[in-house]
Amino acid sequence: MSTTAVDARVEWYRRMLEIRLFEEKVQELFMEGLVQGTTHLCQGQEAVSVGAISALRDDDYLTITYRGHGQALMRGVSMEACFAELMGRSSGCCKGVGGSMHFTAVDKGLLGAFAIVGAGLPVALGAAYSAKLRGLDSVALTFCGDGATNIGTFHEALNIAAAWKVGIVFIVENNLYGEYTPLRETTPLDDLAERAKAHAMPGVIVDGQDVDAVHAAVSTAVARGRAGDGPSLLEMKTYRFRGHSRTDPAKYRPEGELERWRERDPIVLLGEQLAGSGALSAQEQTEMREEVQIQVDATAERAKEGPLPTIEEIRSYVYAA
Amino acid sequence: MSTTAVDARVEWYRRMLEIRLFEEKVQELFMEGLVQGTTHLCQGQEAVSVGAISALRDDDYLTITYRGHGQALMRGVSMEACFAELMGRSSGCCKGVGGSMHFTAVDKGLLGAFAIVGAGLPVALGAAYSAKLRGLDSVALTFCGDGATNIGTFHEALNIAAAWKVGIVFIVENNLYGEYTPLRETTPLDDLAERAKAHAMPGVIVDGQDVDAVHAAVSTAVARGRAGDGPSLLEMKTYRFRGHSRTDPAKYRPEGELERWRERDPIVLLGEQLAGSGALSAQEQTEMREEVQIQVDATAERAKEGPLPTIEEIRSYVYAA
Amino acid sequence: MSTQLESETSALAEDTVEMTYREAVNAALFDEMESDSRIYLLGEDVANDGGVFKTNAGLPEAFPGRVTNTPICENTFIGMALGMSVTGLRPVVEVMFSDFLATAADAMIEELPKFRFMTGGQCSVPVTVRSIGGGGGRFGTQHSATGESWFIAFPGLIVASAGTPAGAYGVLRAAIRHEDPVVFFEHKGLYARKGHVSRGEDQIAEVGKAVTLRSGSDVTIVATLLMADRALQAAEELAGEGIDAEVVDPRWLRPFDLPHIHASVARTGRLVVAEEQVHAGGWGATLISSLTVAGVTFEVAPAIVGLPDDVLMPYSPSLEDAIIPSAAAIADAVRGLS
Amino acid sequence: MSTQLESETSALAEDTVEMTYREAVNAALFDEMESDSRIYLLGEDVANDGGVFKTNAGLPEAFPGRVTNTPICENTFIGMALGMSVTGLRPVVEVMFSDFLATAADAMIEELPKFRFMTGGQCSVPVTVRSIGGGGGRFGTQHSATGESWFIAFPGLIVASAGTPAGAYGVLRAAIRHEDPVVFFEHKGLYARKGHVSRGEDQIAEVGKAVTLRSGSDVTIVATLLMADRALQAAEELAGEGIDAEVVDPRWLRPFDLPHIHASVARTGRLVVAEEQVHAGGWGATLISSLTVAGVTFEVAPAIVGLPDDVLMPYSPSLEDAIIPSAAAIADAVRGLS
Ligand SMILES: Cc1ncc(C[n+]2csc(CCOP(=O)(O)OP(=O)(O)O)c2C)c(N)n1
Ligand SMILES: Cc1ncc(C[n+]2csc(CCOP(=O)(O)OP(=O)(O)O)c2C)c(N)n1
Ligand SMILES: [Mg+2]
Ligand SMILES: [Mg+2]
Repeated sequence: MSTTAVDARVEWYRRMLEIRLFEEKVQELFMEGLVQGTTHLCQGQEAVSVGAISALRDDDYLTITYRGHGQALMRGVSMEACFAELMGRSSGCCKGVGGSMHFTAVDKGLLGAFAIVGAGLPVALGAAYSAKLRGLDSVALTFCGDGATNIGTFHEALNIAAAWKVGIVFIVENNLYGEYTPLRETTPLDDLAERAKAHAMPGVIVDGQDVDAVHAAVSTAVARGRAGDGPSLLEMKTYRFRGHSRTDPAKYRPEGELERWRERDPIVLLGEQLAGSGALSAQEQTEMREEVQIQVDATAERAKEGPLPTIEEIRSYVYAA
Repeated sequence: MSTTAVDARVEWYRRMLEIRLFEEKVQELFMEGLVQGTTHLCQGQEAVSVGAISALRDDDYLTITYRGHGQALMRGVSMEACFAELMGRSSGCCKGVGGSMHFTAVDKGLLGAFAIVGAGLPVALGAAYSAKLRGLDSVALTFCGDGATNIGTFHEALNIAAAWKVGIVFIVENNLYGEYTPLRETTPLDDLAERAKAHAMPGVIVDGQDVDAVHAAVSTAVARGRAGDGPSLLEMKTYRFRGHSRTDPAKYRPEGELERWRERDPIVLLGEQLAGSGALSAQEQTEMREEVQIQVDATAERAKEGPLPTIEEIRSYVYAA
Repeated sequence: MSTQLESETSALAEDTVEMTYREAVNAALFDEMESDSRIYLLGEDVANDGGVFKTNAGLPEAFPGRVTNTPICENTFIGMALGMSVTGLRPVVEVMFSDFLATAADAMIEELPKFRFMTGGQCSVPVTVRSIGGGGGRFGTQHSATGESWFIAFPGLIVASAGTPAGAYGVLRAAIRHEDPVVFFEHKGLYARKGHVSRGEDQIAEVGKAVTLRSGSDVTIVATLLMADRALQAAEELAGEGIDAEVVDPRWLRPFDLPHIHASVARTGRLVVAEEQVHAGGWGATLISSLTVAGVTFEVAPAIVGLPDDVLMPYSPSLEDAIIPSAAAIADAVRGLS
Repeated sequence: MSTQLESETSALAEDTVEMTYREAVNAALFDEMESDSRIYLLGEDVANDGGVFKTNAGLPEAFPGRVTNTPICENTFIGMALGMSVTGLRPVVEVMFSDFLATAADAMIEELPKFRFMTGGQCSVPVTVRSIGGGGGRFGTQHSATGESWFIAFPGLIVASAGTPAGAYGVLRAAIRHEDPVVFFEHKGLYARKGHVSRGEDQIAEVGKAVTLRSGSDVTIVATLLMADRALQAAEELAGEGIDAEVVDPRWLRPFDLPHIHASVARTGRLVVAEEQVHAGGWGATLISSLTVAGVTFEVAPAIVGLPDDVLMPYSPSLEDAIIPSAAAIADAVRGLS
């Protein structure tokens, strides 16, 4: 593996840590009442965000979901703006009006986080199609959950993408549950990559806990899209370590399931590899975690100081004209 | 082939003729202004209606679309009630308020014809699921077009049917066009039976011009549903001889396409077989056609005499309570 | 019955007990399911842990096989309910957040209300859609609509709501028993609210009938859902100032009980509408317009307290609170009349 | 330009010519597409043979690659338009029958109007949705809604319509140029209607401004779409009886030009609303309520002519005609005021 590749993986390790510790902090802030309403955290799924988004160019597009904090961070939304958003500050990435479910950075090609299941897919499709119409080779990435593959817009979007050879990569984070309901109760198959067959596009099963595998699969799909060869569907097998949202204790998990998946913690897996190859020793990993923790804590503190939005401010967000 | 089978096929021949001549008459009445608004005729697709619905029991269910005249006739809705409906009479099968797109006979298990693409699938699914909940082995058949496989409810319904092993048969009448747009412009595959793979159910391509093939395939799928083994998707390759609706001249057809399909006229195909086997000679076929034509003409005349609904009458259809 | 929710109240069945709005919903579902085996519950996560809002606690255990988790596809599972209803069942569908009714709008607008009509009255469509809406929960722009007026323009449908626990019990039972499709709105901000509820058949509300939650002679406040609750608080506040407010919860938004409110306004001469929605297109506007067209002339122009028309629901907690009418805002509107 | 529709009028560009409402729509699309290469048309069958209602004749030829037939999936292609609009394009989407807006309601209610707001104003969403509605065509219960008031309760959206060919031209161009999402309602019963239309930039309507189609001093008739056309006929009829009716087409239903109508009513003292929709939840109810809340007191109660609340649109031609307000019904309502 080349030095750059090694460096990139050390960087990925740091980014996964940032996401992990960010989300843990969010949970804390939620318990303290500083983050209100709801949160949908992504601990356990960090390799998907990091591996996938590292495969994009700056002029590519993406849409995410309410469970998109990791993706927003990885796309370069500042952590302070994220914390501030969660605390309803006008220094937040959506000026405090969006909250946990709507992290967006149009200037970074992050064209929305949607709280309606499936709603992000058409938007990403439109962005990718727009690139095609404008003669650009930008592609779009869109993230959704396993449960979202049961809603109409999922199939509607895949259909158009394939019929018109749009450069888009559909990423399904299959974390085995839609809210409290296991996939198998609502869905007749375990491998959602199969759904690509209904739309004549490649469907690939990817180990979502292995950041290298994610990166490789997404890179291939992105290259395909960029070359004008059309869309791909990638199913990331993954797991969320926390409940669905807020304080969900996730009592619906069968015994031992969480523990088995914790053994496949993407941060631990990459850490072992990096330690093994000597790229980042266990000691260095501990130090990095401490550093990131300090950064996270300090950033959260700073974010708390952000100003609250005024009603006049937010009125101006309703209409542009 | 047994005598019963031969008899059944002669009967099918008559039923296809009835549908054909009914639809031709509707076109005439439309040109005369006696049928108004719109019509979506099914000439060329008769074998699907006849082959499929002959595989049902009386206590089974079905839903159809705005192009469902043939299916309603085949299910036993009286031809007079159909004509009367098209002429807005209260003797119509929907009391003259439904019109061409909504032929329904709840007492015959025909649970609606829908003018919204895809809307009939969930309703049929609900009926089949209801049978399952009530411990009955009734199944449901639902018809839709190729274009309807691109709308969300199609996939949503297939997904639930498969996840819960509901006894339903999804029939796609692939007549190559959604309105004026050829399938290939909007859809990335030619064989829509492939779409079954997204929902882990059998998907079967059927020659929709061959009433025997249709009957056999639907019978198998119905048996599967009745046995509790779940849904099937059947793609009927077929063609409409008329335009999409009303006076559409169907200029979008490539040259020769209509002529090629006319060679596969389902009535002619079955007629040749029946003549060949001696079950119904060419002469008898001509006589039968004349008989049916007389019946159709006379029925249309009678239907014209039906009373017009009053506003008081139709008010009572809005609410049951 | 084994659930905690129920055991709290079962001893007092047929008597008035104090229970939360959530418990009242649960009780209505329980009592209806017990009285009619054709009732089935459907919706996302409805059978898990009481459902997302815990309104269904104990039901899956009490009625095995009759509470089913659906995939995420609101339009299809409501369409399914239609198919179930015309084949002898009486489905009750939960739509977790009212905003998701938009996803299901074809079923809600084109299918449920029209099916009976366009088939020439061949059957009835006894489907109940329960939908949970409302702001104040910091759920942000896509999870805070009450949705209560989204479907008032569709003949064929019944639109219902409840502003109190007793209303939740009585109206929901009436909705489930009704032969026509009903969409019943609950407010998530009311679930923890307590009130006196009597259980039993005789507590089933009459379809289309408004209720006067508090009698008064000086002004009529018409309010639904959370606003009904706040209107009652406002009335208390005003009582201290010698203003005697009548509070009416219309409950049914289609059909709407115009005579009830007309009579009240005829007595009080003054009207305030409190609604957690913008004025445009709502039942409040429809009410005031209906009265005006009917020739009612107000000595003092009626007032509307509602969501601002120039902003959407923000996440930011302080602004969310500022935007949703408070009891004080309702009281102020009453004071502003004179 | 090679199409017949256009060649009829191109010689007279910038001058007033007679054209149909359909031609006016076509001209607006043509002129906008010509002036801005970021505009793309999307919808079912839009590129075939002029589209289902022939409004797009000549556009695919004049603007190759900019008119595209979509699959049948309204919700997704409107969501796509959102994605196109935030990446530099200006999509114009056709929804063939307004009833299909229900299928697309998530995009229409939750996404288009909310996107800018919930991202904190990061971008604008210049999407135009053209939707063709209205009865009289014998299309039955699921193809006859005007839909004009379905979205008036959603801040973030602009709702527009046109009752005349000139309105169709000017309002549609304004909609396409607008930075916010607009849903523009056309009426299929008006497509063949002729009227005087001037083309050109200076004919682009002002967003939010009602127009007085006919001045009068005795009564104000406010009407949209086909009803605006019939209101004009009613006014002619009434003129013969010495009643001088003013006819206002509000055109924009969100934002609504209350001052314009308020001023008219202040002059005439009488108001009739004519709308092809039920009263509940409509712009008519909202208008009358707004006036009442603003303190307008009517000497004579205003009247509403609209669709009956106790029936849906039937196929049966005689009953369809009976249900949709005629010019005579509008005139009768005016007569009934005095
Ligand atoms: C249309 C719609 N229906 C229901 C919901 C409520 N809801 C939010 S998240 C969720 C589960 C989604 O599951 P999945 O797609 O697997 O994503 P995950 O949450 O597991 O990441 C549901 C049902 C919603 N937001 N939108
Ligand atoms: C939701 C919706 N969108 C659009 C239409 C208009 N429409 C009616 S039929 C049709 C084409 C359907 O094609 P297909 O499913 O292949 O059926 P076919 O008409 O060929 O039998 C369309 C687009 C509709 N009725 N409903
Ligand atoms: Mg999931
Ligand atoms: Mg077709």
